[in-house]
Parts: sequence; C-alpha cells; structure tokens
Amino acid sequence: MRIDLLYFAWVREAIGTGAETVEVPDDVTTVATLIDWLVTRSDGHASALRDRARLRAAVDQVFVDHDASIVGAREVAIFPPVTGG
Amino acid sequence: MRIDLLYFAWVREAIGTGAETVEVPDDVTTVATLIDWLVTRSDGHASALRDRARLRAAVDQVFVDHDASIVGAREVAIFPPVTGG
Amino acid sequence: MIRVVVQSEPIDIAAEHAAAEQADAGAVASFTGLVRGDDGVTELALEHYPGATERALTKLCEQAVARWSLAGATVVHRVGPMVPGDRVVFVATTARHRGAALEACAFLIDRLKTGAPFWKREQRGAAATWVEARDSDAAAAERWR
Amino acid sequence: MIRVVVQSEPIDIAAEHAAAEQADAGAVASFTGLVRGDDGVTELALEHYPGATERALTKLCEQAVARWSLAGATVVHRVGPMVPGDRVVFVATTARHRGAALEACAFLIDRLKTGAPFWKREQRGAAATWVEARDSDAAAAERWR
Repeated sequence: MRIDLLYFAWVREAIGTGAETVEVPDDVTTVATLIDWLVTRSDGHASALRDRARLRAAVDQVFVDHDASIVGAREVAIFPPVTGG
Repeated sequence: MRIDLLYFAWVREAIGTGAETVEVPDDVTTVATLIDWLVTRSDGHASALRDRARLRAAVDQVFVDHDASIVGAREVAIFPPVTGG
Repeated sequence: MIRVVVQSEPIDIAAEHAAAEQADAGAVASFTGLVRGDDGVTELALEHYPGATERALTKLCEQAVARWSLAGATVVHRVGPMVPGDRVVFVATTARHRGAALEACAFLIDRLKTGAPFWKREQRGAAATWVEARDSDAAAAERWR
Repeated sequence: MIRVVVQSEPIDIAAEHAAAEQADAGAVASFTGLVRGDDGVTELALEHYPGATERALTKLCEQAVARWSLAGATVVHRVGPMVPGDRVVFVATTARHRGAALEACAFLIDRLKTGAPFWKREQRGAAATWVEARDSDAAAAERWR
C-alpha cells in the first residue's frame, strides 16, 4: 500500500524531511503499526518517533488516535502535540 | 440648604429641565425626603417623580440608595435605571 | 494602564485596539456593542451624566485591573445620536493570559450595563421611547460579586 | 457567516473587525493573541498543516455557530516568522447578545489551542526551541465538552 507521509515541527526536523511517499507492507494497518515500521527505516526516523506518547497523527487530515486504521488512506501525518493560538 | 439638582432621560423630559438650583428646607435630609419635597414644586415634578421604585440617585456623583443623606451635598442627580453599553 | 473615553465621535477600533496591545502581555480580549437595526430602530440617542460617567467607568476598570492583574483596561463609550450598525461601546482588556483577559472583558461590559450613568432613547420613525432597564442585565452584573 | 484565514501577512484588526460586525446582531467579542517578548524571545515561527488547519478551524467555527446561534465566527491565524508584539491570532464572534458572543469567543480560542495543527518555534538569539503543549491548555479545551 502506497501512502503519502507528512511530518511537522520537531518530528520533521529529526526525520530530515517534511514529506515522503512510502510503500508499506500489508501488515501495517494502523497508525501504531505504521510508526513501528517507520522506526526501522533510518536513525532519523528512530530518533524522531522514539517517544510514542509525544506523537499525534492525522489520517487524511482528520485527527485520530494511534489505534486508528490507515487502510485505504492517501495521507498520514505525524506530529507533536499542537501549540497554536 | 442650597443644592444643584440634575435630571436625566425621562425624568429630565417630564420635569422640563435638566438642572435647577434649589433652596431646600432643613427637614429635607435624605434623597427620599428630597423627592417628597420636590413633588410639591410643580405638576412636572409630581409626574416625573411619581413612581419612586423607578428612580435612582447620585449624591456628588456617587450612586446611592434613597435613604442616603444629602446633608452637605453640592449636587444631587435623579434619573431612571441606567441603560448603557 | 486604564483608558476611559466618552465621546460623540465614531469609535476607531484600529486605534483603540492597537493602544490596548502590549508586547509584554500576550492576550487582548474585546467586546463591541453595536446599534441593532432589526427591530425598526432608525436612530439611537445616548444621554449620559458628564463627570459621573467617567468616574464610574474608571472605578470599574480599576476593579478589573486589580481582580485579574490586567496590564490594561479600555472603555470607549459613544454618546449622542447614532444609527443602526454604529458602535456604541468598545471594551478591551489586556493580560498575560487569555483567561484573565476574557473574564475581565465580560466583567466590564456586564457591570457597565448597570453601573454607569448612560440612558438610551430609541427612535422608530417619529416615535421615541426610553429603553427600559432589563432584569437580565442586573443578573449578569450580580454574578461578579 | 464563517471566515477562516491562515496567512503569513500581518493581521488587519480594523478590516477583520469591520467584516465581523453586522447591523442585525448587536454584539461582537474578540480575542487577539500577541507574540510575547518578555521572556527573551526574539522571534516566533509558526508552522502549520496546510489544508488540515483550515478544515479544523472551519469545523470549530461551525460548532460555535451552532451551539451559540452566532451570526458569525472569524478566525485569522498568522503563520511564518513573527517578532514580539505581532498578532498571532484573531478570533471574533458575532451574536445578538453579549453572553453568547463572549462565551463562543472563549470556546474558539480554547479549542483552537489544542485542536488546530499549528506548532510554535521560539528563537532566543541563536537558540531555537519548539514550544511544548501545556496541560492547562488541554484543561481549558476540555471544559467545553
């Protein structure tokens, strides 16, 4: 399954890019398993995604929990807790 | 005792003036007794000051109840409940 | 910093808001009251008690500054004749945090409604009526005691 | 009437406030957040998630309009580099009565803080740090549930 990934703030800085398109294995079906798989891709990924409790996610621009499905998603974003306003 | 009186809104319109200076008798010592005395001065006063529950007062620009003293006051204002903002 | 103005000129939001902003306080809350034109009102005239009005508004601002540790409080109130859409009153509060600014702003407009000597006369064509004070305003003012 | 804008240009309060005013609704409440300069910050950079940000802000405005029967809701949020004193966010709510406008304004800024994808990076001279989310913001957002 092909997915566009977006990263923001310190997640983006640690990974070293704000966007990448990946081909994920079939057993990657949730945000949590996506993160598990991503950490194996590079030291930057491993470092950025180490502390799961500090990561938030959106699937096709809708905020979701880590147990949310990504099956059929076009775009998944991973980022820190938001600090706007 | 000589006092400057000020009237606002429909109290002013009914009395027919916004300000007058009066010489009040010695037994007029509170807002309530001032109003009792004022109603005897003209039909306009009597009409304007008929419904005491709808009247508010200030003594030397400080909002007070009807039982407040006016002894020594320079300026007493009588007006309806306020409706600003 | 307290700013209290009673004026017959239109209220300049841009200038008043800019004056209320301070770089060492991150939050500005404001409330603006407009003349409503949806119930047939063609003109609104505001009468006030010169001197006593400014005193009352300044005292309310001082109370708000003390209670919420504000960096600033502004009340600009228009008097005289106005038409629907015109700004009647502008209240702004400046604080380090939004909670204080928002609460103090609500306090000021609630208390101003029952505690400052202004009177509204509505004109509908040829007919003029003095606006009656509302129980809901008294209740709103009371909740801050 | 809902207006949501994410922009890198300075926020024009006069234009935004005038657009929020409606003659058939007498009350406009607003909140403006400024870059604070009292803790050594020399620059603040705001990053956001284009598309998702506008969606999230529009949804919050729709919720506010429905819950408080608003005549209008406006959120203008700046992104990119800013300096102390600059306006980061402007929220305005328009309603017939002040209670609804003031409450809805507090709701919007509280929920925006935890529900819209913006991230702040503070610069103090050469040192840059990403601002951490605050528990107090989560609590403030939670009180509207």
